[in-house]
Amino acid sequence: MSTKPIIISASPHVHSDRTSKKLMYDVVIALIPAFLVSLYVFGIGALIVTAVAVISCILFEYLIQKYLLKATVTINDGSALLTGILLAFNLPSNLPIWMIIVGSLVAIGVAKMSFGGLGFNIFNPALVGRVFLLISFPVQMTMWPTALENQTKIADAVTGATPLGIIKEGLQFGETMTDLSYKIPTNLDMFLGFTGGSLGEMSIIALLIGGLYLIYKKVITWHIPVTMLFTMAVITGIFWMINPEQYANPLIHLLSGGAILGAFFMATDLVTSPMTKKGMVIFAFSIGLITVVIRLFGAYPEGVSFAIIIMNAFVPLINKYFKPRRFGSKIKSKII
Amino acid sequence: MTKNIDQKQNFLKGIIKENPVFIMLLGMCPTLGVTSSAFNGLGMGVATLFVLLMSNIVVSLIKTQIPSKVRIPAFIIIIASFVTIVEMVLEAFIPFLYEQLGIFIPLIVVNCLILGRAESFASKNNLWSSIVDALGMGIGFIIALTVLGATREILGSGSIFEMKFVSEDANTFILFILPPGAFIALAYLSVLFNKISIKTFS
Amino acid sequence: MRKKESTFINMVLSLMVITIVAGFSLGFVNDLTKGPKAKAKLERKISALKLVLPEFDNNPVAEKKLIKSDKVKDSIEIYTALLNNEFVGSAVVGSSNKGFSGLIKIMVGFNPDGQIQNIAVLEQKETPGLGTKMKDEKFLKQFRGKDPSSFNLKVTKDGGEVDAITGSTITSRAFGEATQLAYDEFIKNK
Amino acid sequence: MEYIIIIIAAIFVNNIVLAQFLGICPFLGVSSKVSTSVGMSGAVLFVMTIATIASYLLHQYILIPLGLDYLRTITFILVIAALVQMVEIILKKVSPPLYKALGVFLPLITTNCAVLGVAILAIGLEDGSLLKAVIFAIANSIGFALAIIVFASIREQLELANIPEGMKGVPINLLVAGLLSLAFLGFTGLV
Amino acid sequence: MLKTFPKGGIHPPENKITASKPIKRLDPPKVVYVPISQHIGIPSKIIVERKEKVTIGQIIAKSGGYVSSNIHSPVAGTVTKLDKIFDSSGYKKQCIVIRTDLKDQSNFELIDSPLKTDIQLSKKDILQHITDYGIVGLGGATFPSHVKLNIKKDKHIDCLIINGVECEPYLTADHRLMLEKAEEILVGIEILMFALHIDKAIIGIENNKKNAIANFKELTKNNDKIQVAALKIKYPQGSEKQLVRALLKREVPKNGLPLDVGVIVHNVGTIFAIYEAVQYNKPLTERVVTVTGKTIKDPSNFWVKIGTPVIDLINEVGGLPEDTRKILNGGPMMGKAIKNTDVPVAKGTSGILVISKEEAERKKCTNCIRCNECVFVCPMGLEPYLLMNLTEKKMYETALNEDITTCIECGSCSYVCPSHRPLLDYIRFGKSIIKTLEIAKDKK
Amino acid sequence: MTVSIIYSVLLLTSLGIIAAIILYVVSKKFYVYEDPLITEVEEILPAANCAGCGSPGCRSFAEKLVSTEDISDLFCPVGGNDVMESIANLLGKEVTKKDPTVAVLLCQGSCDMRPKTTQFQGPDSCAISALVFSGETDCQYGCLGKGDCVDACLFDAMYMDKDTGLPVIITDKCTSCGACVEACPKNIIEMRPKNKRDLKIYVGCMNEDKGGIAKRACAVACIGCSKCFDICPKDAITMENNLAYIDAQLCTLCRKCVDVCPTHSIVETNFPPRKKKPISTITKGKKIDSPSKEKYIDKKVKAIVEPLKSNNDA
Ligand SMILES: Cc1cc2nc3c(=O)[nH]c(=O)nc-3n(C[C@H](O)[C@H](O)[C@H](O)COP(=O)(O)O)c2cc1C
Ligand SMILES: Cc1cc2nc3c(=O)[nH]c(=O)nc-3n(C[C@H](O)[C@H](O)[C@H](O)COP(=O)(O)O)c2cc1C
Ligand SMILES: Cc1cc2nc3c(=O)[nH]c(=O)nc-3n(C[C@H](O)[C@H](O)[C@H](O)COP(=O)(O)O)c2cc1C
Ligand SMILES: Cc1cc2nc3c(=O)[nH]c(=O)nc-3n(C[C@H](O)[C@H](O)[C@H](O)CO)c2cc1C
Ligand code: SF4
Ligand code: SF4
Ligand code: SF4
Ligand code: SF4
Ligand code: FES
Repeated sequence: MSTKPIIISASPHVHSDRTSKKLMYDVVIALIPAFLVSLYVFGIGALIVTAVAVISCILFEYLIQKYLLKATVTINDGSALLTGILLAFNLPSNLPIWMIIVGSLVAIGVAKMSFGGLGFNIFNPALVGRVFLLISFPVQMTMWPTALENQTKIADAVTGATPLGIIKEGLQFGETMTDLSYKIPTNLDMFLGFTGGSLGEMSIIALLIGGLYLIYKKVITWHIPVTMLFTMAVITGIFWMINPEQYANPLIHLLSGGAILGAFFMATDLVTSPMTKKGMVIFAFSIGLITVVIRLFGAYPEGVSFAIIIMNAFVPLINKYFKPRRFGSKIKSKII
Repeated sequence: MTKNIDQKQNFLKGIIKENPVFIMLLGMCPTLGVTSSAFNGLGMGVATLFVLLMSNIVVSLIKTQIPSKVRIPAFIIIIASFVTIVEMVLEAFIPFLYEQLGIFIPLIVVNCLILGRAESFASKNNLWSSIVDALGMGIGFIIALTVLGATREILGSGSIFEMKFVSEDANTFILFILPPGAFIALAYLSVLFNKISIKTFS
Repeated sequence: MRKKESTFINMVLSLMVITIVAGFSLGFVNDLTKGPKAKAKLERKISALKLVLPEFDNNPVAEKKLIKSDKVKDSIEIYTALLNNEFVGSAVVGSSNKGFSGLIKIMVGFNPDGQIQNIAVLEQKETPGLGTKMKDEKFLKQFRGKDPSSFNLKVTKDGGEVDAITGSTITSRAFGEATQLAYDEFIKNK
Repeated sequence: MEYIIIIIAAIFVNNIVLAQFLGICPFLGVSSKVSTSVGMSGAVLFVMTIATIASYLLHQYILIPLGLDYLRTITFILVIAALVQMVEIILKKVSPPLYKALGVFLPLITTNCAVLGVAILAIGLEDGSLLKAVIFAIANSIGFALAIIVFASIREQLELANIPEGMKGVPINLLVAGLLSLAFLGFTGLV
Repeated sequence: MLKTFPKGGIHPPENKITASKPIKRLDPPKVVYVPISQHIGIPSKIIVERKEKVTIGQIIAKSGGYVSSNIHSPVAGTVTKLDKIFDSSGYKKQCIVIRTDLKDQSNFELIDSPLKTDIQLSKKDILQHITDYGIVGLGGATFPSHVKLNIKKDKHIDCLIINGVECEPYLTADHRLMLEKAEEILVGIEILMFALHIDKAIIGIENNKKNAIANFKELTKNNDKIQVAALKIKYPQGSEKQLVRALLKREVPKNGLPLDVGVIVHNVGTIFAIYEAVQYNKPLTERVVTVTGKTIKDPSNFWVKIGTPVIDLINEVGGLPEDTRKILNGGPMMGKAIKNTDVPVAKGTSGILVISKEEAERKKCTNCIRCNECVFVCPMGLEPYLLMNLTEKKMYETALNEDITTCIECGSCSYVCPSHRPLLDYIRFGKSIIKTLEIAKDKK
Repeated sequence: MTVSIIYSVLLLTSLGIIAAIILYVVSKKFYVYEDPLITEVEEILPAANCAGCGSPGCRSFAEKLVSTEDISDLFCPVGGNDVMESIANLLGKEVTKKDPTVAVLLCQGSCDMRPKTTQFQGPDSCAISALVFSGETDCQYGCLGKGDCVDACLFDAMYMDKDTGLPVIITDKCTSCGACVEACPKNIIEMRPKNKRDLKIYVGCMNEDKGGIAKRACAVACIGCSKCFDICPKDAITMENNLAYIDAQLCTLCRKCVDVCPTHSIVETNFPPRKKKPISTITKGKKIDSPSKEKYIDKKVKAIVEPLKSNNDA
């Protein structure tokens, strides 16, 4: 026998080789295509914003764990990295650096570490950071360098609104969808990512590739993204059919405003989404619904971020009332 | 039955150990509702202090004359009278503050702080102690509101007592003058308050 | 020191005494403050008018005109200002609910020839620090002395002449719209 | 339509707790369990509705005709205090189980500024009818219920979390309320 | 479509390295340590004394109550001590220590008897034999079989399920038994069907034992009372509640028994033991044990005398490897880590598994990331992460309401948790606390 | 006096009277009696809500105290005799005086006395590891060293000594609430009388194994040799299951047994050091005389002195 004493522990004595760290890094991998596209479209700005967000998120996590909480430092579990990336993906690529740092502080310090760190937060840290910035600095947060014309040079980026922003403003002042359709990028451009917007939200194709990779790796299930996008498509579809001049068509809604990024990467955040499939469907349905309500009737042209953090708040309630069916309980209901 | 009370202790407790806002969580609505600027916080604090002081005085004076069963309604009437007086005086003489504080002036009536002090302190203690208690609590409340208001104003508008110290176009954390900012600022202020009070008084 | 027993008589009596005293004092304070209160209220109205109108010596509030309009829910208020019984301008309340957070209500003062004397913001719910910049001198000053018949009240983005507040095009547009409305009513009811 | 706007505004846009800061004490105080917060919401719904009706009538038919509207605050609070007491008694007698569920919360409601606040706001509504006031009160109490129940469920979950020492208790609750209120800002401009 | 239970389950690497190794018979050990509590329930009462000579199959400890069982001497020899020895529970338990008489021929007789198909005993006698010869469930729970088979009048049983699933990785004892003793097992089934007046039996076998399935199918071709069902390879297919659900679509109610849905479940080993007890009056003194592990030289299946110290078995397969860090009594999912190699084989020991190096180490536990894996794999529809947290925060009442007591301790949750949380450790602890609390309540 | 004042007086008065009438009716019709004594008793109690008294909290203990006739069986361990006396005075009832007790640890199996033969991996909890096995050493009766008792103590009266792997009880802080006794899955914490100057003599071992086995597992185990039993002049010692137990009620603290114990499993606390016999003579005549043993004895003495010292500072 070896010199080390024999180990006693309770069963089970084997373990699958999945670890939470691997899950996180899988998401990072899935985000690479979208990052590459934004690098192509926005140039070095995308790199700067992402790097600043990532570094400051990790640094804040380190400082807080080490000096405020005096706990073990777990910055290499990948979650702060991911929060940084996703925060960056929700910011315009020309945001002043100090604002990015403030956003990271809010994301990590307020939304995550105040609750005890990984796994205990109620709200999606990256989105809290983003919403905080959006509300505090609406001007900078809603001015996007427009795509294409200024690849690779950030110095004098032309700013413009996102397709949804153009539509919202236009409709409010009496323009019709037909007028507006000339002002917004074509569906194909939006699909490929040649449009204005936050740096990680524009390239639908790249995000879809990443999303499918996550589903393939079983990091996420299809329930949340599919339900959410389907709900959005149906509701915007109904309005569009009622009055195509007043309401944008569902495709525009799905292709713009971070719907895909939200559906695959933010609403699916394990920590802040429900624990059962049934719960996930309800969660995602509500996100879809609230997103559409905000986009069509609210003040903000873009509703995904808010919809997700609103529903984050409801997750404990959903978990409380949508439990997995207990084996052997009398009432037989189908399990989703 | 009135115990001998160390008045200094009695006064200080309202500011530190039993701070109505940070420790006891009394009167949270005005605390959060009106503190979008330091001046509003101060105004609300003073108005509350006045009502608190006056009602503590009256309650402490007439405490033996009130049967316990109608204690609460009697106190409420007393408090409500002073609140109404404050309301009318503000409306007449400081109209802009009256407008700023809005619905939170009549709501001083239901500020748990005031009824709570009347109930648990003034109705049991003599006049002088009650006055000191009211002053301590009221000043604790004023400090809390002003600090909260100042914090929010500094962060949210880049000014303090309406004095702007950043340029007109500078970016400030607008969030802090909006409702969520009130909660968040108070959350971290109370962490700070606890830390400081533990450090200095233990 | 004994507490009073909770007998019926005691309870009613003590409450009665308290309410009587309260009633008296409140009524008294009310009487005291009635005058100042009303004055303060009027003061607020007048001060807005003073801001937007040239000097006047009548009481425009008493000569308020209410005009029904299908453009807004309430009726439009017009206050006429006279100096030495001579028409020196009128203040028109215009509104638009296309503001970022809904209703924006402003009071626009016009010279007899239709030039904008000044504008005061009466009611608004815009984002503090952003939409609220419409109250700032920087924004308001571009309207003074302009005649809407020649000055296009639309923002530059829409081909007009108003420089929008940074990041608050929506507010600026609504502001322009409200001003336009006030002007239209002013012309109609001159 | 007008009523729907009132309802949506009261529940989401101007949520009584998260945006208007009324009724914070019970919101923070009796929200440690979902079940108690449901009880509290029930009690608030009940009292807020009757209190609004009573104070509306009092205002409309006594204070205004007599020119006594400066007595608004004092009379309303008296009416509310008396009502709460009465409700308590009636419940005790009529439905002991309901009393058991709501009873403990009733005294708390007297010092809940949401009730008085809504009563005062209700008489200030534009061309308000009694019906409008009642709908306003109900919508606000639903808004209260929504906020407090969601908040309580979050607190239940946080009970199992390892909140840092300094954040435990008041600060974390305020922070959650703040983030909740931040989330609800998304509804801005719906009405 | 293979049958399976609807929700949850995992598929750990099977590692059935001994699947093709025929069962070998071991020489009797020099000393056997026979524990007196090898079954669930009351420990048996010792009826032999020190220095007493005992023969093979002699009762040495008598059933100590209703839920208890007789224990027979596995060897002929002399009782040397009545001592306390560490058993697989990790505690020292009373044992009867017998030195094998190396001269006594009966110790070396080949005990394999020819197949005997005709059932001569009456129903009552069959049950009496099962009681007398100390048969307990060999599927793991070691519940005394006579208690299980003593069905109250008001219960109606219509199906016997034979559990040949063996879903634990590594273990192949049941698999080999089914291959080598198929006919005996079928007779055993007939015996039980006869004794219980049932005319339906299903043998459930996981689909990774295709040869056993084929073998049984062949043998039961003409027997329409006994069905053979292949089951999807999924752990814990062998757990009786899941098995009943998979085979019959009947769901055993919460905190209920298969009995409540008219089913009796028995392990193939138990059936074989019943066969031998009824047909040959043979007490349960030996069983099949798989001795295995990745580092073991010659992993094998053995017929082992109850009471044999584990070290004897390990020596038989090439000795204890250098880097051994953990020795398990049972499989990797449900087995117990034993304290030393003197622990004796008991009636419930289906395998000895030797684990080495890092594989034995538990990984560091990190925060729960609420990934819902554990919820997803729990075959009982529980929320393991929640149960663990509730137990950790001592909220037992709530845990009880969340059905903590229905956990079958399959360990699927701990297996999948990407944060390596000791879910089952806490759940088990919570269950034990709730049990003591309830006992305390009952007393009041 | 204006009309407005009259109206206001009238309105308020009538409202007030209506309120008074309603409240009067309430107070008459729905009168619920609650003994004011309960609150008074509750105020005397220490409000630790530790449940050491057997009631779920101080308030319910107060209710129990007020409602039961004979309160001599009820005792608040945290408050102690003083509190019980003042409550009895208030209620006019009798209390029995209880000797103050304190928790002691019946195990001395520190790391160097009791070698570890296995290693436990799992949650850091005695109760959980006790579900899996009897402990990392070969003694299945001794302390598991994961500190459940320390966690259970509400009064910071315990800490884990890292060197010995055993919990230490700070006697001056111990309120004898019994929480640790309850928490220990091995039942090796006992409540013993505190006596004057906290003098105690007890057998610090729970091992019921036969001498040889016990000795092999742990150098300071009670081997059941009965020497102490034989020497005790007061018959305070009983032998059962190879284990000696000293009845504190009968023990006169004469210390005779301490010297005769061959394995030093009898613990004496706070006695003045014996002048005649230095430590080395105690170990004389014993087979094992390893340096680690010496070290251990030093440590033991320190461990007992230290808490008292630290307490004086506080
Ligand atoms: C939190 C927030 C508050 C805003 N508040 C206002 C506002 O009060 N007024 C306004 O016109 N726009 C406001 N906006 C900006 C509009 O959404 C829109 O981006 C802007 O009016 C058009 O951009 P531009 O003015 O730069 O052309 C706000 C945006 C955010 C995110
Ligand atoms: C306290 C207790 C009572 C039981 N009673 C019966 C019984 O009356 N009839 C029966 O068929 N099985 C009975 N069982 C055995 C169970 O059906 C089952 O075989 C045993 O719990 C082991 O199952 P497992 O290995 O799936 O855990 C009982 C088990 C326990 C623990
Ligand atoms: C998770 C789990 C897995 C099990 N796996 C098996 C198995 O593979 N084979 C088996 O015979 N019994 C298994 N059992 C035990 C059965 O539930 C049941 O106790 C047994 O089949 C009853 O038969 P017996 O009384 O003959 O032992 C398992 C139990 C549990 C809880
Ligand atoms: C599928 C998946 C999605 C994630 N999405 C987010 C996210 O939107 N925002 C974020 O801050 N962290 C995200 N994370 C990282 C991590 O869960 C997050 O930092 C925790 O919420 C922090 O407790 C995600 C992780 C995974 C595995
Ligand atoms: S061990 Fe219990 S909780 Fe975990 S998966 Fe199995 S049945 Fe579910
Ligand atoms: S599997 Fe582990 S990390 Fe995932 S929810 Fe369960 S306990 Fe948490
Ligand atoms: S040491 Fe034990 S008895 Fe003493 S106070 Fe602590 S827990 Fe209570
Ligand atoms: S005394 Fe008991 S509870 Fe304390 S550490 Fe030892 S075994 Fe654990
Ligand atoms: S101050 Fe508003 S409820 Fe207490």
